[in-house]
Amino acid sequence: MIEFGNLVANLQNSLSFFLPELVLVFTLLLLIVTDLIFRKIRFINGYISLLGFVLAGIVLFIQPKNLFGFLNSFVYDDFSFFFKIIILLTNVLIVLMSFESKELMEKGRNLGEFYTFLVGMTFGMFLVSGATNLILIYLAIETMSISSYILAGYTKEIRRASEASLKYVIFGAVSSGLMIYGISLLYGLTGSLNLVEIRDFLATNKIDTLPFFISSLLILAGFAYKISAVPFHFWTPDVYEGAPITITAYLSVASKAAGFAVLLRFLKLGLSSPTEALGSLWTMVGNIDWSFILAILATLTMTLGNIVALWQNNLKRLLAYSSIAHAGYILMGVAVLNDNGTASVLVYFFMYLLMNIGAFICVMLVADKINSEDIKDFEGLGYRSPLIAAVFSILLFSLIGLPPTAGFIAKFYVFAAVIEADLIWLAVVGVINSVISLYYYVKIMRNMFIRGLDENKGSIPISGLNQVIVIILAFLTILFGVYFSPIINWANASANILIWK
Amino acid sequence: MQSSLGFPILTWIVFLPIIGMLLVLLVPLGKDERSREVSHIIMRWITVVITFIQLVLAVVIYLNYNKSLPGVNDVSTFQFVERVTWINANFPIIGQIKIEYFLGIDGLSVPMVLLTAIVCFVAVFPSFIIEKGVKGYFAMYLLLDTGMMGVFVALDFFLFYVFWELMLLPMYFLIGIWGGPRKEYAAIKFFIYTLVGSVFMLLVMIGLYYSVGSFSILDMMNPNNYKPDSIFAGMHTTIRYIAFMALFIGFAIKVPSVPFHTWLPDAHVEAPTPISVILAGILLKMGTYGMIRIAFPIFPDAVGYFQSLIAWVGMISIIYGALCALGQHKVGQRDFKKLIAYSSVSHMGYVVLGLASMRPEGISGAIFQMFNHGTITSMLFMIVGVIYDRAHTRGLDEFGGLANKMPVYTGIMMVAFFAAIGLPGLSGFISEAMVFLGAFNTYPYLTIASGLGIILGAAYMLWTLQKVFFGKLPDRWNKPWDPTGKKFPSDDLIAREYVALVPLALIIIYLGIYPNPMLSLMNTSVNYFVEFMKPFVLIGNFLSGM
Amino acid sequence: MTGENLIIFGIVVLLLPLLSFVINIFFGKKIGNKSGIVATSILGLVLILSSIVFYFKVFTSFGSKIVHKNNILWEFSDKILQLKFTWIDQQSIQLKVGIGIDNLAAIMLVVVALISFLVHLFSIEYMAGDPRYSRYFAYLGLFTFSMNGIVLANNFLFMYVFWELVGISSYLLIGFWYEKKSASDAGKKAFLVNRVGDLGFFIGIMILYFSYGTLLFDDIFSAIAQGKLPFDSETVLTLAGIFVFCGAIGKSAQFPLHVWLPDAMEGPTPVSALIHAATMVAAGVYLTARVYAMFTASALSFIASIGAITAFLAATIALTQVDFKRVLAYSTVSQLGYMIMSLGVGAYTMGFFHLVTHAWFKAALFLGSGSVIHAMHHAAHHLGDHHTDPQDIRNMGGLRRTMPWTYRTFLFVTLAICGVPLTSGFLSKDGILAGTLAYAQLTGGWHWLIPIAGFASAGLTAFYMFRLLIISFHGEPKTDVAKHTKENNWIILLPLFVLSILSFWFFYSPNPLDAHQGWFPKAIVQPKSVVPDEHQWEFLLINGYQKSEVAPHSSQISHHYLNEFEEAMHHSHYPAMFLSLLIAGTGILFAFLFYQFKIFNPDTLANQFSFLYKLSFRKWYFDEIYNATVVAFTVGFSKVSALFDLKVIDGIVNGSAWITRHFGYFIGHFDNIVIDGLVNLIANATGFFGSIVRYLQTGRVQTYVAFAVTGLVLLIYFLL
Amino acid sequence: MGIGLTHYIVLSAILFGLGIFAIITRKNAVLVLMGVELVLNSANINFIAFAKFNKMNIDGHIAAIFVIMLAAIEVAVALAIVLNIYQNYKHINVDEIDSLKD
Repeated sequence: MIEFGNLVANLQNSLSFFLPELVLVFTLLLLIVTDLIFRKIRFINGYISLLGFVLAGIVLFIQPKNLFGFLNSFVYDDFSFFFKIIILLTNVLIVLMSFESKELMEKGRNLGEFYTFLVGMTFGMFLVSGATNLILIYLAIETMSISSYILAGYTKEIRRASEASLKYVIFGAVSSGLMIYGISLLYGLTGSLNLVEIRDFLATNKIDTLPFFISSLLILAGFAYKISAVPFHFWTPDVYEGAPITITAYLSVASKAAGFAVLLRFLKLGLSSPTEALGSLWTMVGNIDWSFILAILATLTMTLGNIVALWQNNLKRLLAYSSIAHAGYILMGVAVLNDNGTASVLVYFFMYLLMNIGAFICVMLVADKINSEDIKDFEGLGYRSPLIAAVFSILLFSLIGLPPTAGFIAKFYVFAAVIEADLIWLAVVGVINSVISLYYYVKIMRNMFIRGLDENKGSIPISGLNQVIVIILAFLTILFGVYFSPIINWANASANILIWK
Repeated sequence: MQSSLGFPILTWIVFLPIIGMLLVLLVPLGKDERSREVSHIIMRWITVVITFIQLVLAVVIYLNYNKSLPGVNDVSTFQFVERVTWINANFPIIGQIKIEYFLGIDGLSVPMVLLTAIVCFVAVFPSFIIEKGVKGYFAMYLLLDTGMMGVFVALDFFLFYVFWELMLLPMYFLIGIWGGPRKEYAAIKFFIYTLVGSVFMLLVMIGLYYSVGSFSILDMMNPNNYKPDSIFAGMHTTIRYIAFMALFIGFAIKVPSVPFHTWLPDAHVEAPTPISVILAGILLKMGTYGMIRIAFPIFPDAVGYFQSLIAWVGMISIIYGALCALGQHKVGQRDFKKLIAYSSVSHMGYVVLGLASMRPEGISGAIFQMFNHGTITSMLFMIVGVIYDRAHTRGLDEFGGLANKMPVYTGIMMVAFFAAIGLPGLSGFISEAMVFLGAFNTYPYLTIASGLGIILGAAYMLWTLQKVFFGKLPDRWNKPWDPTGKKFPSDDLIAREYVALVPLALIIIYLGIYPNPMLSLMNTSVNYFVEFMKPFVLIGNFLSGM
Repeated sequence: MTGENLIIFGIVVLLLPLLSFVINIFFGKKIGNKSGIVATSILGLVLILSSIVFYFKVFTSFGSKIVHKNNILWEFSDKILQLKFTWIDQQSIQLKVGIGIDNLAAIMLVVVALISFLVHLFSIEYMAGDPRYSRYFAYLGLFTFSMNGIVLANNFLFMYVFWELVGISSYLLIGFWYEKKSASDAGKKAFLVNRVGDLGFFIGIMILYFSYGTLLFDDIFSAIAQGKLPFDSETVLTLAGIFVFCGAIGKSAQFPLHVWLPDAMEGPTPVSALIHAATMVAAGVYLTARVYAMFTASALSFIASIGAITAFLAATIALTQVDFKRVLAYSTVSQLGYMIMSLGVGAYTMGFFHLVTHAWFKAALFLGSGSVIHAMHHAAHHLGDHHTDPQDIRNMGGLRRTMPWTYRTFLFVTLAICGVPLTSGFLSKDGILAGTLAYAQLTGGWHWLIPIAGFASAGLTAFYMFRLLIISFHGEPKTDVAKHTKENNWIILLPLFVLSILSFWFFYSPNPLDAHQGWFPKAIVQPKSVVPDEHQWEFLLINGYQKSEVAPHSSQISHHYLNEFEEAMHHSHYPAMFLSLLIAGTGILFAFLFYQFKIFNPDTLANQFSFLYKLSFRKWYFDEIYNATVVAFTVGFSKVSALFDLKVIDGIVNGSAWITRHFGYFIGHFDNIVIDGLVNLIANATGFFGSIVRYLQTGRVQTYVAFAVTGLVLLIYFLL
Repeated sequence: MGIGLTHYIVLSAILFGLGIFAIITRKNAVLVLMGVELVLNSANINFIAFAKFNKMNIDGHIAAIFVIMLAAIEVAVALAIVLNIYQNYKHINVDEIDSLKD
């Protein structure tokens, strides 16, 4: 029984590293107000939210690090810092993207709530990336999910959007249901909801495997749904296709990031023993071969993503499957179950952020002009809009993972981690998959450059701002392909997940 | 040892084309026909100038190269070395990952550098025929140039891999956009085959890094650098054999050796002439170069173990490639270019055979053959290109009697053809003879069998000669190629074709009569290489029970 | 005249024809129809120089000394003057090459130079008005250059290099009129058939290089002499010898590679003269003589048998040919058989002697035929008759009157080839036959077949040569083309005179019945075999009588013979002479009976022995057999493998076709990313699975939930 | 013996199963959502039961309260979406809304 005094004290010094979240909350409230006041001025909310994100970012840097708080149910460490930065970067790009998105900028649509929910979702993700208590994890995931349900269906007069949101909400509800059920079981087994306590309990006491396995797998189901890993990927293609492209991009990066953050933290804090002797090597508690299970999941995920992507003709859908595949690659890094893998996951996410958002932006810019997301209609793009086509193909090469692009570095470090852990077979599966992925990525390039050169459809105008954005993204993709030490070092520094003694 | 010259010449020779690419991209495309034509001319000449400077640099390297230093696995005897830390990042567990920007050349790579410079220069002139998307074409062309040159000078495995993959993109587009009817198919096929080969190379590379703790190819060659109980530690372990095979197949796809060769005919048939020239002239060499630079010296034990297998691969490639070339007269589209493509398979087989011999003569011969095949096949493809540009067909059956219509052309062609069938006095003969002399020591029977390749080679070449150049000229070709006389002033060769073909012909004849300049380049390194390999190879042979 | 100068002369002789080639190939257009004159005068110079070389080498002697200046090594001895230098100089591979002049080379140089010169001269008239006039002389130059290279080479490398060059220049000349399919075919055939021989030659070279690390004749021979055998086995040495001899089989058109020579007729007639008399076919014999020292007994008997077979075979074929030049062609093959046979049996001197004498009269025969064909051609042209084949002897007849000088020279050289006394042919041929007899005596057994073949073909030669002569020159003109033929001008006739005169005996030996009294046997001495004694005929051992106690026949050897064989040969000299005269005489007689006096009718005979006739007429079906077997196999195999490549490796056609049929629907989607072959298969499979998996994506969220939950259960089930 | 922990767990398991079953089988979106409610409440039962019987801290109770609250929010949002669906499709039959698929 904690009595009230120290509770308050705890709360106070916890708030000292809860500032970014608070910033986001205030931004959110502010947005509601401004939305009520300036209905006419469309962009103001966008700029306010941008401001909020930037502010949150600044606060992230200045506030103290590596602390537990809120009765050890929340932590702020290098690990969550990395993910929060990624999430914020994604947000900024998404907001910029939203300014250009035709479907959002339609007449008479009020964008106030859009940004409000964006901020709300961000808040949820921040919590997710820091939560160390199963209940908090559950709440945080629900916070981001519920906002995302709404965002997915934000363009509500469009049928496919509303369909997407329905599917999303039902599937999400189910998997969160599974998750909470699993949590309840785990609570029953270990008598605690705090990851650290759970681990200690598992480390000391002997519990029979089956219920423990079932419960933890049910919890993993919740995460798997966030990172759209097999078999909880089914919602991904439909929702990605249906949702506004901005949101698709957002889901494909940010919420995946949050999902992986919590997954890793769960594994490290909840299921691996705290022995510092081994340093960055994890020793899992409970007699279950998590590494193998995760490797299987990774294999299934990337293979499925790739072989189904071969068949897609709708670019959004294709990218959806490709994002599933990438989740698979990242899972390889998780399956290694040591800081090495964690670091490789971080690296991957940073590179993935650049190339995937970039790809979505390219698709959006073109699709809005030609009113189609069909690959066929991208034929001859190389001549109608050389710049976009060039940038797009750079990003695609990065997604394939060919040097000298960021994508190669990302894959390189994942494979490095995997081989280091002697999971050679997994590495082989990985490279074979990246060969398969070549087919469909190249298919896009083929349509842009090799096909449809003859019929002259006239060029596609692209506004200056967009040109700058995509060029920057492409440039970064190349830059981090040839000079990547800073990213690696940063990931290395952020790789160790804070353990509470 | 720092470059004996004042400036980092290798960096220049590698990245000069990138500068050229940027220049080409900066050239504004005019609105109307006239100004567009002008800008096209500018781009062409930018490329000519850039590749020419590159050629000059290559010659400078050749002149300043010290033939007495072996190189191979000894960094102190590499030349024009440039070595700076490129990436130096920490990573959990693994610790510091250090990647170097490490360039340098020795006797194994100098001929290739020369070859690349030469072929890239001459191949620009056939490119003048390109009318569509000129800017993109030359940009890609120069990017490709950088990639290839980089492969031949990189001594850091990571860097090597980056350059190796860097070529894929331009090559894909060059075949895919400017290619023939089935270009899509050919381009993707090339892409897939090469990628399949290289991804496994990636894994082996990572494994080697863990075992050695450095990406330097030279460090990987030294057994003492291998950490105990690391994955590739020790010698003659199964995992090392597997890794070697992964590398070997990766390179064999590029060579291409039977049975990994099927991408080649398609790629060649579809690619535009200059790209075929580069493909056959340089890209194929990267396969064999990779073997001798990476696969063999890093896994010498495995070489010993698989030596006879490699020799077999070479022999089969020789015979099979020649038979397929001969068969082009009978089946398929009877395509002139396809025939040459298969002849490449056959001729690269000699290289593999020579490498397998593990004898100084054989390996010198192999490298020399790489160079000669580079020049000879480049000529052959340009020769095909010449009639294709005029007649817009490559059917072997559709020609005849060209000797009367185009005597000079026929003369030059004969040099290339006779060089290709190994006529003494032309460079092809010496390299093939050396390969045979070397291989005969190790594999007498395989070598004698490969000898059939000589006869078959003569057969399909003479057959082609007869079909295309002798006999009666079909009536459809009786009128001049280009009645307007604008594109082809004369029925025979035109200026830029002379510029492309004559230098190669001279090189072929010169090296045929006096090969020492080229041989002495590689001589020291080759002997050193063989000596270095010998002990491991012997044990390997013993283990494989041959 | 110092040795250096002599060698310099030799080099000049070697290079001048190359000069003529260069001039004519690059400036041929400029100098136009002067090029004939230019080339001929260059060759005249060559002739003079080589005669000088010949004279000084054969009739004067140079002291033996060794000079070594700026890494060129000059070696002089009474036998040979040579220089050596290193061509490829690496640690890895060191190839010493050089040129050497011994009597063999000196004599050969003159033969080549003279015939080549005469052919040039002849061609000025013969080829006049040809569109590629200068090209023709360029090729002639190249040809002569390559042949001189072979003659002067003192190492296998040069030998092989020029060997191939001879091949290529013959290819160019035989296929000179490449508008004619038959011509370019013939060229191709010649080159390919030779390539087969060359492969053997090259293998031989590889064996030797592998064993001795050098390609100089001297070094190799001395190494063998020291008892160092390749692979330490005498069998391999024999094999090496036979492999090297394969080159000769190819170039000298020996059985079974003789098929190219008759087709080589497609080239211009002077070229045929050049090929048949001096350059190409001589090369094989010359090579055999050159490396004679390294042949073991078994290798020699192999060579002898090949020669005998060829001689007989060709003679039988020549009996029935109707194409003027074909008859001569087969007679060449037959005569080459003689030479090879004679080398094989050990009558080294006589074999080479025959090469020389044969060179003159065969050149004369061909140029004669050229003259005839030229005349026929002009006549036909004059009459505007384009049907009569100017080469078919059945269209000739009676040319004796219209072309008297051609007839006379032709008659004389025909006598020479038949081996009638007072001709050079008699001397050499008689010597060879004597040699075969001696050989048979000394070895016995089946070896008797060799002299039998020899004598038989001597008779046949006499018969078919006179058949040719009578049908074409005697009797009444069979066509009015033949009637209107005219004698050619002096440019054509001069070579004929020169060559026929050279076929008189007195150039070689004061005694028209015995060559051994002439200068030739003294100039050309059988080289001392380097093969260990136990692996060679003991009767060929120089001064064999020293081991007379072991040698069976050596009891009564008198000492002025080189070896036992020499003696036996001497003894069998007169028997051989009478026998050969008898047989030749009969041959000639029968020829007259058949064709002049028509006492017997050849056609009825042909009908009676129609099988034999066909066999001979169709050249023993060699071409047919080869086309049916070797060629068909190669081409078929190539077709197969090309198809294989096109379809199987590059298709796994059945595989992908099967898949395509079965999963046509999926493939339909798939085509645009289909990769073929094995990859194709994998890709299809991948795509197939993909298409299966994507059917889980039904679009109904509830099914998704169901699948997800099932998946979860399965995971729990399997992973636990 | 009275009602023990086992009974509760079995009950919750049954509820859970029923919930999943409902979600998978019901046509009507609202009924599907009720299935979700069942799942969530089965979890609640677990929480309470464990908290009660295992003599544990109050986390279980707190968790239950949170879950109830979240369930309410979730249903609110979900119903809004279903409403939107109704406007677009004029029906809320989940299994007929399948335009997005492969």
